[in-house]
This record gives sequence, C-alpha cells and structure tokens, in this order.
Amino acid sequence: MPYSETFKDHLAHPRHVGELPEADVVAEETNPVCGDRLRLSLCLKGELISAARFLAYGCAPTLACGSVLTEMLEGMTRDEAAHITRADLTRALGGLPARKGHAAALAIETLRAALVEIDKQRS
Amino acid sequence: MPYSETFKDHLAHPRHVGELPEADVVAEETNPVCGDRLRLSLCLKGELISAARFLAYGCAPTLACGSVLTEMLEGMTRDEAAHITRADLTRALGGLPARKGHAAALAIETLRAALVEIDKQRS
Amino acid sequence: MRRVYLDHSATTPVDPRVVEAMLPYLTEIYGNASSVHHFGQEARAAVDRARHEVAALIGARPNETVFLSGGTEANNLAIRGIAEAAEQHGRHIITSQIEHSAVRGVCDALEKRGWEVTRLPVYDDGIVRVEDVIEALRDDTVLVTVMLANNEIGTIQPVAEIGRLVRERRAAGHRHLWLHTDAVQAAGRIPVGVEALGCDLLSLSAHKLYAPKGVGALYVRRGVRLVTQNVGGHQERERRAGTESVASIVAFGVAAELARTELDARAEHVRRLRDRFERGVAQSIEDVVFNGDAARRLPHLSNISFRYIEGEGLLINLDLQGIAVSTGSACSSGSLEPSPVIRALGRNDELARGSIRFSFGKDNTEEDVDYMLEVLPRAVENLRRLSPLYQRAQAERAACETQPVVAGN
Amino acid sequence: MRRVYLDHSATTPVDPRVVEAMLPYLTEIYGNASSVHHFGQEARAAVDRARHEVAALIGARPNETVFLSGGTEANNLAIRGIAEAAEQHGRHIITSQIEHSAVRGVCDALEKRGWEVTRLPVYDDGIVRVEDVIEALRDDTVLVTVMLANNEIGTIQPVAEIGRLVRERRAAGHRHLWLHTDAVQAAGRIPVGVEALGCDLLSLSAHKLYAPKGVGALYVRRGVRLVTQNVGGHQERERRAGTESVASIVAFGVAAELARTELDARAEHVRRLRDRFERGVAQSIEDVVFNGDAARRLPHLSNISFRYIEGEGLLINLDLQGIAVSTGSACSSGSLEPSPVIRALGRNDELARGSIRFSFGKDNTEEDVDYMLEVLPRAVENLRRLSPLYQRAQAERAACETQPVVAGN
Ligand SMILES: Cc1ncc(COP(=O)(O)O)c(C=O)c1O
Ligand SMILES: Cc1ncc(COP(=O)(O)O)c(C=O)c1O
Repeated sequence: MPYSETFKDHLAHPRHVGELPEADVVAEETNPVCGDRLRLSLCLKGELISAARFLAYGCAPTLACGSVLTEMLEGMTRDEAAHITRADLTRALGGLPARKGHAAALAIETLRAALVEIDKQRS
Repeated sequence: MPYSETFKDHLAHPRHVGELPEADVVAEETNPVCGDRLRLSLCLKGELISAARFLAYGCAPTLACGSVLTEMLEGMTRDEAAHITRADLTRALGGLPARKGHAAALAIETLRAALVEIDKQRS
Repeated sequence: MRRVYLDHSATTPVDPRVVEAMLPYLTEIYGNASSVHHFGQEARAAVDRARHEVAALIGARPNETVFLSGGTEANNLAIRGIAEAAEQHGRHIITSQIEHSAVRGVCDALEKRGWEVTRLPVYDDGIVRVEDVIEALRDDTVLVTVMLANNEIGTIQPVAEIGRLVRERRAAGHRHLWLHTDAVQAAGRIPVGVEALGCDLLSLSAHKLYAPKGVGALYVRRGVRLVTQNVGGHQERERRAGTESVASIVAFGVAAELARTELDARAEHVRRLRDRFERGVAQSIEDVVFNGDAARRLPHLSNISFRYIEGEGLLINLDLQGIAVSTGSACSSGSLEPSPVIRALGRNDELARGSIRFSFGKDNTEEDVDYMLEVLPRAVENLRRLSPLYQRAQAERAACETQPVVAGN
Repeated sequence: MRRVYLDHSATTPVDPRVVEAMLPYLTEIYGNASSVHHFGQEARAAVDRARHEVAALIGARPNETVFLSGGTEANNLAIRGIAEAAEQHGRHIITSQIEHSAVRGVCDALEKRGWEVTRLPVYDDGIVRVEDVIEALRDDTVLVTVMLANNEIGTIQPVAEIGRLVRERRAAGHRHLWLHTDAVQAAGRIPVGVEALGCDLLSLSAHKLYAPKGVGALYVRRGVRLVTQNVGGHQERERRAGTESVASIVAFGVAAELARTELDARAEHVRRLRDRFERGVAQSIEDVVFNGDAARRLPHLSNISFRYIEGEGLLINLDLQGIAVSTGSACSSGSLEPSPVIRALGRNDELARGSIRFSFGKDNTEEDVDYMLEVLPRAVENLRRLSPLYQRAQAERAACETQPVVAGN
C-alpha cells in the first residue's frame, strides 16, 4: 500500500464527518484540476475552535486530509490553526505519495478560507 | 539438437576417413562462401566403386555428408553414383536444417567432379 | 482476514499445474535455447512445445507466434513494427478511444512523428461501429488496431467484422492495410481464433491466463512483414532478439493449453458469479451505473460507477476488508485523470472517477460474492456520508419530496 | 553419462536459493505490482527490495535501475534511447568491433537511418585502446558504447579510462556525450561499480548470474534523459512500460545479492579451474591458439582456436560425451559466419571458425576439468584425422623433416 496504516485508519474510520447545523463558519473549496472538494464547518467558543466537521469528495488523500485536519482543529485557537501547514497534515497521515500533495494543499486552502471568514466576522 | 541421432553417429564415428594411396580418382571441392572443403578418393574395379574415402573441413554437416556419401558409394556402379542427389544425402542423415543445405550441395558437387574425372580417364 | 481477489483483469494467480510444469526449467533444465548442445536443445524443445500450445489457443501456426515479454511489448512491436515497415505506403492509423495504454502510447508517439491517427468513438455501450471504421479508412491507412475486449469494461469489439472489411479492401487493391487486435483480456475468456477474426496481428499476455507475469506473444500472420524492434540475436526468427525466457514460456504454453481445454467451464463459472454479483448490487445499492454493453462483454468482468464518490477511497476501504478490486486499468493508477475509457462512454467526470472494476476468476466462489455483497453496500454508504455531492443530492431530493404537489395533476 | 556444463557465458543454472526465494511469487503472492490493494503492494514491496539489491551489485541508486526483459533489451533501450534523445546534438556513435549482437544490431540499424558509427579495433589482445577513443571523438559524438567484458573471449575493456575521458570532455563543454557499457558478462564475475567506471548507462542480464532468463536491468544515471522504447503503462518511472515480471525480478534481486557477497570466492574458484584447464590443453594438444589477453580477462572463460578443424564438429563430439561448450556467442549460432570477435583479433577465417568457448561456473569441479582434459584431446585428434587441412600440414611438416640439413650450419 502506498499509504500508511494511520492513513488507512482515517479512510476506514473518518473522524468528524458531517456538517455543524450551528456552524459559525463554513468554507468549501475545490481543486479545479481534478475536481476534489472539501467542505469544512467550524464552531467557535471565544478564541477556541470548539467543533470541526468535514465533507469531502475526491481521491483518498483528500478524504484523509479532511479527517486528520478536523481532528487537529478541535480544541485549537484560531492562531494555532493558522499555523497548520501541508507538511503537518502529511506528517500526521504518515506521509503521502508526492503526486498526492494536492490533497494536503486543498485542505490547507479550505482552512485558510475558513480563517479569513472568521476574521471577517470578527472585524 | 538440431541434428538426428544418425547424423551425430556419423560425427562421432565417421566412416571411410582418409585417402586411398592407390586411388583411381581424387576430387576436392571447396565452398567459396564459407570455406568448407571436401576431398574424395575412389578406387574402381570395372564399373564398380570398390573403395571410397573422404577428408572434410567445415561445419558438422559437411563432415557428416562426407561420411554418409562414402558409405553409399562403396559397391555402387558409376551410373548409380551419378544418380545420388542432395535429397538422398539429407535423407540418409535424418534431415538437415535448411540453412545447412550447402553441405549436401558441396558433397554432390565433389562427387560430380570425381565422376567427370572417371569419364575423362575412360575416354 | 478473509481475502477475496476480484482483480483478475489486472493479473491472475499462477495455476499450480503451471508452476509444476515450469519448475524443472528453473532447476535441472537450464540450457539457453540457442545453444547447440544437449542442454540447449532440451530448452529449445520445450520452447517449441509451448509455441504449439500458444498457437493452438488462437488457431494459429506455431511459426506465426513470436514470444516476447508481455502484452505491452506485443502491442509495441505490432504497431511500431507495421508502421515502420509500411511507412512508404501511408502514414495513417485507425484505432479506438478505449485501447490499452500501450496501444494508445504507441499511437501517440507515432502521431508526434507525423503520423495521422483516427481514434474511433465507442458510444455509450463501449463498442466501436464498423461503419465508423469504413468512414475512417483512407488510401494511406496502413493499420487498423482495435482491441478484441476492453480491459476496463470488458466490452467485446466487432473485430471479426472489421477483419472482413479489411480483407475486402485488400482484395480490392488496398494491399498495405493490416489489422491488429489486442486480445490480452479476451484470450482464455472467450474463444479467440485468428481465422475467424481475420486479423493479421494479435497480442497475448500470459499473466492474464494463470501464467507468470513478464511473458507474452504476438501472432504475426504468415507473409506480414514487420520491422523488428528489439534487435540482436537470431531468436524468434529474427522478429524479437533476446535469450528466450524458457521457464516462463513453458508456463505460458501449459497455461494456454489449460485455457483452451477449460475455456467453456471457466467462462460459465465466472459468468454465474458475475451475474449474481451484479443482481446483488442492483438490489442493494442506489445510484449505480453499470458500464459497458451488458451482453457483448467478457463473462468475468463488471464495471460499476458509484455516484457521488470516488473510486480510490472505495478501493482502499474494500482492501481493508480483504477485497481486491481496481479503479480503471491497473496500469494507469498513479495518474490523476478520470478513466478515459469511462469518459469515452459519454459519462461525466464524476461517474468516471467513481468507477470500479470487479473481475472474477476461476477460483472465486459464491461465498466470495456473498462476502462482497455484504461489504460493498456498507462501504459505499460510509463514503457517501462523507461526500458533499451526496449530501447536496439528498438535500435536493428531500426538498423535492416536501414540495407541495402541483394542484390539478 | 557424465554431464559437464562449461557454457556459463551462454547461461547459468538458477541457484536453488534463488528458486526458493522466487517461488512464493509464483504461488501465493501473485498481485500486479501496479495494483493499489494489498496483493499489489506485496508485489510492489518485493520489486523494490530487488531493485535495492540489483542497484547494490553495481553501486547504483535504486531509482537509477530500470527492470526489463534482459540484456538484449537493456542494450536496445540504452543506445536507441540515448540516440533518440540526443539526436539534435549529433548523430555519431563510437563503439567497438567486438560488441554483443544487440549493441552491434542497434548501431547497424541507426547507421541505416543516417547515423555515423565508428567501430574501434581491438588488436590481437582483444582490447580497445583509449587513444583510439580519443581519436574517434567528434563534436557530434553523443554516445560511446563499449562493453565491459566480452562474451566470447572474456577480455576486459578499459571502460573506467574511457569514463574518465568522457567526464573530462563533458566538463570541457561537450555536454551531450554519454557512456554506455554492456556489463552482462562482467557482473557477478568481477567487481562492477558505476562510479569507478564513470558510465552513464550499464546493461545487466539476470540469467548470467544464476537467475532465470528473461529479466535484466538497465542502469541510467540520474539526470540522463532517454526516450522510452516500450511505451504504455507508468511502470519503471515511465522508462519501460509493461507489467513487472515480479517473480523473475525477485529472483534477480536475490541472485544479485548472492553475486555481490560471494563474488570473490566464485571468481577464485573459476579462475583455478580455468587455469588448470588451460595448462592441461597447452600440454596435451598441439596447434592451439588461446584467444584474448591472458591477464585482462574474465576469470571463468577460456577461448581456444584449434587449428585445422571447425568448431561445430568439435562441439557436437563433446556434446555426445556430455560436455557443453559453445562456438562463439550462443546468440549467433545459426549464422554461417566465422566469429567476428575472433576475426577482430586479426585471426584468419580458419582460426575464427575453429574457436571454442569454455566458460566455467561456481558449481564446476576439478573432476569436471579432468574429464574435459581426458575427452578433449581425443575429440580434437579425431576431427583432425578427417581434415584435409591437417593432412596437408602434416605432409608438409614431414617433408621439412626429411629435407637434408643445409651444410655448414
Ligand atoms: C488489454 C490489455 N492490453 C495489454 C496489456 C499489457 O500486457 P502486460 O501486462 O503483459 O504488459 C494489458 C494488461 O495490463 C491489457 O489489459
Ligand atoms: C555481452 C552480452 N550482452 C548482452 C547479452 C544479451 O542478454 P540476454 O541474453 O539477457 O538477452 C548477452 C548474452 O547473450 C551478452 O553476453
């Protein structure tokens, strides 16, 4: 398998699947090249991200990135979340084949969009 | 082995090897393309070929043709000998690969040269 | 964990009878088939026997059968070999949109070097039309290459009709027109005869019929001239140089013999399993699309698009439960593109990305199918729960259902 | 009958440890290495391990090692691949007069397509001179291809010196100049390191080092661009398409590992046998010529011309007594021509036709040599009795001996 055990576990048992009816922010991004799509909804309590959910369509790493990202996000502050990188996601999944890097990129892009939305709401 | 058992027997135990010190006719032909060479010496008793010997240089079928040809010739009349064909030699050796046809051709050519020599001596 | 292998179009396990037959050629009988001595001639005899068996599988003569390293090389040699040999007569090739990557690749390469390539459509049933071939034929066409059965959706192409057409044209004076067919997926699964097909060249690969990977054959009809690609020694009547892969060739021969004698039984067995599987899927999973003509299809193969999800995630989920299937052609995994074959059916990207190939083999059982039918619906359901496309579609459906019925209807 | 195999340069028996290691890949582990699922990944992992071992044998990186169907294909891919990639920089190739038929064949084919080929001489020792390479180099030279060790006479070529030269030229601005070497006969018999050699491409064949026939590898130095010949799937980093021959590749890997770890012991063993054999021949048979430099030579090989007779008859006679040897390259049997390699040494046709190659292997014994030394002199003698050339020479010698000694000397 080109994928790690951790990765496969995320595929078999994705964490935080779904949408938050009470979400404070929702962001959805697509990769125009391959059509992959990630939807993120977050609830905030003050500085803290109190809940995170995802929906994803696309190749396996896109699903796994959604799962691992939401797992990371819950309990983080907005600023901590802003520091998550593609490398963090890749590492948390036990590595990704080079040609699948676009999945981590899409996840970070969606996260950034959500953070921009948070900032917008706050200002 | 591309060669028959009969063929290999001729190779391992060539018949009638050598020259006849008292030969009535000696003929030697070479194949100018590959350098194969066959030398035939015959003793005659009236119409009959009473003894036949060969020497040969060249690829295995040339040696085997010399052996099988001398074996055939002993006891034949001149006219019977004149009727031996390439196909006869090939058959007597249990077949030859197509690309080795030149060996039988050289043997027949040498035989023809010997017969011409006989006829010349007689006339 | 229970393991169920449903990827026989990617490769097949080697039949134990085949392993047994080849083993002596990996141990005591080790000569080089080009050697004149005893060791060499034992090997030569074995290669000759295998050549008879492989030829018999397709109704060819042994000396029309060239051994080489697999189906990919067979396709390369056939197309490039004809193209280079016939170049002065024309530089146009007709092929289809659903060929294996090897055929596609060679045609693309020739196109870059100035050849013209017509790629025939296959419509929504995945089948080439003979009328399209007729229309595409030009005076400078030198080769038609259309596969006998597709590797992703299993559709069987009208090669025999194309063969008749090509022969007619040739009889009518179009002398340098040849027909090649890639029969790698068809051989051993449906009857394949070079006379009935009327083809001039035909590709085979051993590992699709229970022999090892890395050996194949190209049928080259007597009188067809092609330019040798792998040059060097005098092997294979100068058509393909390189020391013969004796043990693998022996294996191929035995596997070809078994494929010929057991063809009907194997076909019936896999067809029964495949049909049972497809009925089960149709009953238990919504929003699926079966790809490829239902009738004109290899008996062992089923290709299904699962709406709203992508194939790779499903493949991995099945794999985690011991089931091996594939998304599109095994060869093109690693590419990000949706399957060109499914797209050629006119399906959108989503359906092309959501397609999975299930390919049965002679050793699969009904229990395998039952296990599959237990695991698959749940796996699809779990992935759909993740899918924003599915959620949206569900929401729309719910909206429709709650919409008030228009009065007066 | 006692059987003595002395044709290890034609092919070697598969080592039982190698058979054992590959067997699982002919039975339970049958996945296609391109498949994403468990079955495929088991195969992929095995191919990767083998790649490490083959790379280690020649001091290369795994990702510089391309698996393919044998030494012939490696030579074809190397030369044609570079030629097509570097075409715009020049169309001149330098090679030697004693290359394997695969290298010779590709160079001939390129020549027909307008390339210029310089074929370096090897003189009477069978060795290329670096000065000749220097002289042959031109601004439009894109490839030098000189084998590391010859397959007929075993001479080892100064590839490392040529490598230094090529690197100097490259450093001096001749950027598109590459060095390929055919190491098929050398690998496993003498140390082979791509750094020490300074080569950019290097060909290997598994069946010369106790693995099965039909698998080989091409080393392609990082950064060297070559045009893929067998196109199709994405295997081997797009350098060689076709389903990987998993079991054979695994075998190659294990054989490479054994060749690396046992290299010195094997070399010493065959050298002892070979030298004992040559001493015996020199003592017991007259009018023989040993071909190829005595020192710069593979340790397992002996090539001898027996004056006045032709090789094939001797080969058959030895074969009838259980001994396997070859006349010239196994690949060129079937051709009527005297060995071009022996002719390149400046020998006449008779010596070229009378040459026999004896090649020892790790499983040969001293008893094998003794048996050979018992059989060979008799076989040579028997054939000479048949030879008109020998009879003539004997007669001339006798005439010389009976000539009266010139007075006053
Ligand atoms: C239709 C078709 N052609 C050609 C090939 C290539 O054959 P091989 O795997 O032996 O290279 C395959 C298998 O992948 C195939 O399915
Ligand atoms: C020097 C050399 N190169 C290349 C080859 C060809 O390798 P293969 O037999 O694997 O095609 C051989 C073997 O015949 C050889 O001796």
